[in-house]
Amino acid sequence: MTGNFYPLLKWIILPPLAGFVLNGGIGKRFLGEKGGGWLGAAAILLAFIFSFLCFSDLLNLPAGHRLLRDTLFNWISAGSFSIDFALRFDPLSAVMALVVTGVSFLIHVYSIGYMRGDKGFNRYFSYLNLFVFFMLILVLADNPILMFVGWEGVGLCSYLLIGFWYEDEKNAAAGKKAFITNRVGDAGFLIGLMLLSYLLARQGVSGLDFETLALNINLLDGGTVLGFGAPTVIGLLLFFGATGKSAQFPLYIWLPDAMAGPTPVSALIHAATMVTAGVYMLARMSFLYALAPRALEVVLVTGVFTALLGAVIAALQSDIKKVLAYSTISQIGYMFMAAGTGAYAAGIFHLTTHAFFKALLFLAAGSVIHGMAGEQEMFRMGGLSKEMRFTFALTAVGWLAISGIPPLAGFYSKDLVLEHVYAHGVPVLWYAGLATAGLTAYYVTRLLALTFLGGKNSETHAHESPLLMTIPMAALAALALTGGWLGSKYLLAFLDPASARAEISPEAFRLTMISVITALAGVASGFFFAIPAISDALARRLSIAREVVYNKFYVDEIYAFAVIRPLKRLADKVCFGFLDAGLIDGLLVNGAARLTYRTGAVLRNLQTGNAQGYALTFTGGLILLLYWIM
Amino acid sequence: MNPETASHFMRSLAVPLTLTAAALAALFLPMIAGKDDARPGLAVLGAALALLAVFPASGPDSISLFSGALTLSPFTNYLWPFFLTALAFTVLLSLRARGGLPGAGEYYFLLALAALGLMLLVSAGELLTVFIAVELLSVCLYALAAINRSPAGAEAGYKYFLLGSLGTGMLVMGIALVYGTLGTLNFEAIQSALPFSHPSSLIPHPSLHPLTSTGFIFLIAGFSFKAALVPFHMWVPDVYEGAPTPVSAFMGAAVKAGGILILYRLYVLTAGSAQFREIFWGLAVVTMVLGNLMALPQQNLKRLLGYSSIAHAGYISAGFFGGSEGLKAVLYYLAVYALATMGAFAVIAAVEKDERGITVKDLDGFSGRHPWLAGAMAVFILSLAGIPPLAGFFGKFYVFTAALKAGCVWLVVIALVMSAVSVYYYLRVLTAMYMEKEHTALHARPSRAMNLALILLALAVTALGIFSAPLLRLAQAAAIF
Amino acid sequence: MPFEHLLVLSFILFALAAAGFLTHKNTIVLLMFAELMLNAANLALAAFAKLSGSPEPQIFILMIFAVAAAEAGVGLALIILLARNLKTLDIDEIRNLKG
Amino acid sequence: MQFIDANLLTIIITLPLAGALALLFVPKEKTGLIKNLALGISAAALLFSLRLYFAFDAADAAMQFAVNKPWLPDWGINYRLGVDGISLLMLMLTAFLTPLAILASFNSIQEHQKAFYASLLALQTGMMGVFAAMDVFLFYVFWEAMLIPMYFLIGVWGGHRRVYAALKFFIYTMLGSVLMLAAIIFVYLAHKAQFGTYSFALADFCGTAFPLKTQLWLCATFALAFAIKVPLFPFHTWLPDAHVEAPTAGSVILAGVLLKMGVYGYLRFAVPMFPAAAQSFAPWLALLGVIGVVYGSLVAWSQPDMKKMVAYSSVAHMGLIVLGIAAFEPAAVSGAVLQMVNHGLSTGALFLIVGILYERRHTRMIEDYGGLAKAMPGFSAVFMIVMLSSIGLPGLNGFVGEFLVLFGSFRTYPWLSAAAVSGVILSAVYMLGMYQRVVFGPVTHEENKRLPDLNAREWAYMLPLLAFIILIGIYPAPFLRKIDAAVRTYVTAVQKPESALAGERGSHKPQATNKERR
Repeated sequence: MTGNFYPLLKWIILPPLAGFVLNGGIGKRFLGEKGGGWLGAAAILLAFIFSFLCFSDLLNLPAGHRLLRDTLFNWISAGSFSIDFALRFDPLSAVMALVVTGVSFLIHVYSIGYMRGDKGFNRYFSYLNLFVFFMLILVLADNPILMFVGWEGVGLCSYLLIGFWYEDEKNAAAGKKAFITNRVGDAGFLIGLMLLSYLLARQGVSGLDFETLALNINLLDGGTVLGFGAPTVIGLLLFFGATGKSAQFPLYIWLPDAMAGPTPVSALIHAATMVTAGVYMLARMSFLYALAPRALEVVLVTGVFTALLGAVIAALQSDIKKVLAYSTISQIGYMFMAAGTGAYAAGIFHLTTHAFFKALLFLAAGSVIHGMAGEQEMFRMGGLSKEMRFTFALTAVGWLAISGIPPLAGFYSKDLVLEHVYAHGVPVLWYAGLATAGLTAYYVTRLLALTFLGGKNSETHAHESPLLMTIPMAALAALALTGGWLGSKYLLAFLDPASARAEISPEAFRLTMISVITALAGVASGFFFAIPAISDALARRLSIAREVVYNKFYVDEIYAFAVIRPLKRLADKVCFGFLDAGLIDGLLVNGAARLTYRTGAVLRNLQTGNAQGYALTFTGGLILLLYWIM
Repeated sequence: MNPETASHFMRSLAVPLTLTAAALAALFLPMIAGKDDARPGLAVLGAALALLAVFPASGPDSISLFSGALTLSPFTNYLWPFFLTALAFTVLLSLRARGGLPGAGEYYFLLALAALGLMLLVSAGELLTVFIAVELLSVCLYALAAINRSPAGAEAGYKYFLLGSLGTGMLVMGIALVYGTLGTLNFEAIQSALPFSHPSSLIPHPSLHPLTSTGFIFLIAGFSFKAALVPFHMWVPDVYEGAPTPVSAFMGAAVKAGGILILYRLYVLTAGSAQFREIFWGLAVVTMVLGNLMALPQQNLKRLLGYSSIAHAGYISAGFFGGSEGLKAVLYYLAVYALATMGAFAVIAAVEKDERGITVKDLDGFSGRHPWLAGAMAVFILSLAGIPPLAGFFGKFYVFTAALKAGCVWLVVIALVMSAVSVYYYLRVLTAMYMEKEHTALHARPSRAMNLALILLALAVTALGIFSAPLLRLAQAAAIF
Repeated sequence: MPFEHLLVLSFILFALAAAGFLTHKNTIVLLMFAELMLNAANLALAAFAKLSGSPEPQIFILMIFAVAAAEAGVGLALIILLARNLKTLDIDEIRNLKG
Repeated sequence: MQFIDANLLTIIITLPLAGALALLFVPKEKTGLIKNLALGISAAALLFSLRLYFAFDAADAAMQFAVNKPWLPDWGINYRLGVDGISLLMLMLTAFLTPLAILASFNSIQEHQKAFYASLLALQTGMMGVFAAMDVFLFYVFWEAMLIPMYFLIGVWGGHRRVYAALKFFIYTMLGSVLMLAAIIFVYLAHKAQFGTYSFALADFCGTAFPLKTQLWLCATFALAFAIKVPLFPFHTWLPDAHVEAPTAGSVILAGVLLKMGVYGYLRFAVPMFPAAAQSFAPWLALLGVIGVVYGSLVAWSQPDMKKMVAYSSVAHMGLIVLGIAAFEPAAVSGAVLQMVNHGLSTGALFLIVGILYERRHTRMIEDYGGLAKAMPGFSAVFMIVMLSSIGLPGLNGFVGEFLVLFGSFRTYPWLSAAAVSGVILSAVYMLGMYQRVVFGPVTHEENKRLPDLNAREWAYMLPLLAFIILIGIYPAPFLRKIDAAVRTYVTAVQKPESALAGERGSHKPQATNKERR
């Protein structure tokens, strides 16, 4: 076991847990709103500070050996399994931990303002802290099993927070949908792990921590499952789990509904942190994917496809949060693209910048909704730039960042990803990525235009949000401005020293130009189509296409029709109705009992009461016996 | 005869003589001094006396009296007290709340004589004595069944008599044929006269003279009638229902035992022949299957117990195949079965309005009004159903183990499955008592004697299972003949 | 008259008695048929007595006679009781206890 | 203390029965006294069991606290007791659940209280006996005797179709066990034939050798008896009826302990006695188990009645456990045993929860509820945790068991275990669906608006359950350590007949590995 024992790690995850317990247990009664909110935020800040300390200690280590470990206790040990509750802190975890705690802290602060006066205030903060706790377990876990704890834990919190306003049936339903969809992915993830541990165990490797796995993964090379390479199969199964968690095709359907939750939640869980867990997992398991190029192909294609799909749908949504939701799906597609080309660093880099600007955009949207007293329909907004100057300014930063306008964050990371895709050498994919970039610029511009520019479309007098909300947004904006440049300068090198800013393709400059132009084109068209007359005309033209896209290609309906309803039918009609109640219980069990009873009832009639009949049977029996003897 | 044998002689006959004396006393004393409550006391006294008198007589040695007409052996040492206990309990049952039965004098007289008949039956050393003992028993029972002079009683008595006389006919014919072909009626003599009983002739299927086997078939039929094996069982439910409940109890507990044991004697005689073993096998199976099946839909509790007694006859005869282990098990089984069935009838006797007894439905909600009676009933019923830790389970276990040891796997499997089936009708009684709402209030004011009987029986049924070692040891000692 | 004939005769008698027992309806007649069965058996015993020449069977026969008499006595008493209670001697009408 | 430790098992077994008898002599008007006496007795039993737990030496694989006194010596029947890790956990589970069940009945049981608590305590004696008996005859006696109190619990204090359910439960179980009795006697006689001595000692039974064909027959009868008790698909249909009709306490004990007896039977009797036969049956058991997982979950999904749904979810959970024990892989078996405990806790808790609702609204139909989170926040929180434990959320007890079973059995039956993972999804589908319809959403029924939240008594019996649900989820190590030795003995006992396949990584069925290589 390499890596130095480092007891400080556990202190990263403990404060959020404490926050959860306090807020959840005694919050409502003793802490009240003020105390609860600040306690929650403080817990996260503490976690951030600790991760920063660990980070700085990590930096002091030589580039090759940057790894800290902390084993709390032996969690599960039976047979040949021995799973420790152990944390690891290497560059990858460090970045994730910092991003998670940092962004979470800002969003906690923001939430104090946003959730003011909500009767579930303490419940909200306890859930939020619990989420951070699980998220940190996810990114710090030293073995996939413990990682799975965080993996499902964040899913739980997202379930709880989506359905936070449970009185409304559809919020609760959305939460359920999210959880179950995730579970579908998790099932794949589990089977992948089972297969992995099984195959390694057959080679005599029983340890499951990442170190051991990485060291022995080569044993799987050449091994096949159902004719495919073992690593490929495992990689695909794990990736299937990732598609659930990170809302990629085909399991992305839950994320749009997830917007039912409070907006800060959407910003934190469904934009900045949880949904990117899949990317983190791929990066974490990179040693496996190194052996499974075909799996990576699938990852890449899925990423591209999802990115494009998400962007297309986003381009036609009218609910401000839905737009951002699909944009998230599409942006995560970019991260998977990067992973698919093997450029995990680039993926994480985009993850980081995305965390900044998407969180910013969500918070801005939240501030707008807050200002518009809960209004989310963009066509009923407009002209808010005057009433909400500050929010507008900050949104603008996010807008430029995501559109990929240099020198903001989005530009650096997205450009890098696209370069890798280009270098991968399948032009189609690169074009698709580019198109996505253009679309991105388009829909986010459209969002900005519809919301803040033009004339007012509603009577509600919007008001600027309180400082508690705007200051965190400002902080994020600052990161969105500078994050890209800093990242490309330090982050990449920190993540994998090897390919530190190595020249990816000779024509890097040309590519950059192209993507920038695309972005600008997108922006322009965004403004253009935002002019009502034109948009209406267009809408009339391709109304059908618009319908289809607006309803997300009816994927939900298809699932319902093709999967859920048949399954439910199977359960109700076949399994319960026919098999259980009918065949097994009705016919076999009770049937046998009834038959026995009936037989008795029939035989009983022999007992006519007529003594002579009895005598007859008597004699008959005697004759029978005589016959037997003769 | 030398004095030593003479003392043997006296001691051995002490029991039956005391019993006869008690019986006669029960009959005549009331006529002499019209003191009603004296009679039963006398009967019980006689029974108790006999019970005490038997112990000195007991010993490992077996005595042959009247040139082999009677054989007193450990076997009888076990069974005489058994029948006397049954008699004693029957008397206690007869003393229920409403003062003695009409014509009580001859009632106790007949009961005592029936018991005497049974004692002679199991101690008989040759077939004619068996015949006479059976007749003594039967004639008393015909009368006892009808002793209430009620329609139901009369019908029961008549049916019993009619079929009984048919059985007698068979019996006599059987005796005639056996005697005619073997030239003797003495069991040992018969045993040695039969070809396969010679150790010299170890032919796989030694054949009997057809007339001999015919004779044995007639005998088997005749005794199967007493033991209530299907298809010679059909009198049982009707008679059990129609006869006064204490009499039914006596039939179920004691008379059945007599029939079973004499059948066992025949089994031992003929066991050398595969065909006869098959016959006994078949009788056992048919009996346990049909008995249980027909019990399922019964409503009248006395009928139900009648069918259950048939089924149990089937279980018991499974023990025949187990050699002396089997006999030991059978003897144990007979005892615990007698206790349980006696108890069940006792509860009925305590609550019934007329000798037709009660239906299962009448017991609805019984536990609410009479928790202790219901509890006792539950114990008896569960013991009959063979649920551990009650005695009935141990009885079944011992018998089936013996049978399985003799290799009768299927017989045992069938028996076990049927006993699972039987649970249904036994539990119906519990269900009624504990799980239904009361609608016909049964008023029971059991007499002191009745309560005593119930307590003793319930305790015995509970204890004799878990602590079955002593009773088993007695059975062990008796299991030689 | 050889003993086989006697034996056969007794069998025939027994069979006839049984047949009558199973067919006639009058309770008293049934009783008589039952007695007839016993006597058929006695006849068989007599036959065997002829065969073996030993006195034993005759003693059996006497005893059986005695027992039969006692049985018949009780039987008749029961029939009278029945006639009083059910006002019938027809076996088919005596069937209140059944099932 | 000396005396107590010597007779610890006897005390634990007999104490409840003695208490039950004592109860019978308390005048039935004194309900308060009856309740407290019952609770006190079960609590005392729990204390003694704790003594047992801590005195138990996990390192020692042999039977501990063994007792061996002659009972019916002529028949080789002895009063043999003893515990290994598996029995220990089962005893603890029983001792732990009974007081909770009693506490939960204080309000819901209003008639024949004396008889009720007496039956519960008698039942406890039966269960304890089953788990401690090391003499097959003794085991059978407890196994059967236990039916009586359970029959009364369902039949007297149950719902509308209680009589039907009680009879069905009794006869169905009986039918299975009488055949087992035949097999037991058969083995007993075979042992006599081989060794010349009569003995019902479990060890002697395991020492008796049979030709494979005979073994298959004997093992089949045992397997059937236990399959009915588990219950394994398709022998499960008595369970929903029994559960739905039984009173809350009855359901808790039934799901919490009685079902475990089936699995325990496999672990203790069927498999060690007939290892070779067990080897050839194992794949079929595993298959039935997995069918149970999928089928049970699907059927649970279509239940409108909460209790029935939980009942079917039990079928699914038990199926997974059977998969675990049929894998003959140390991890899987440990997982299965731990999962037995987990299922006892979480399903027991679920039945208690349904009971809590039933006490307030006298309905178990899901659609009669909705929006309870508003009126009963505490209850909703508890319900949430229990539900999550039941669907195996990592961090709670359910996951540890499921993880070990799935990962362990994957090494023996890759395909079956993979199929069993679908249970992970389906359980979420029905459980979350039920929870959402009951707790979330708007309040649809007026009467639900002012339902009181958990009272002190209800907290008192829910909190211990929650504590263990979380403790086992986070730190299962001590429990796993207790059973480790026993599990290894079990696995090695099976692998002896084909030691070629028995590696320290558990036995790989050749066909299974071939599947992998294809």
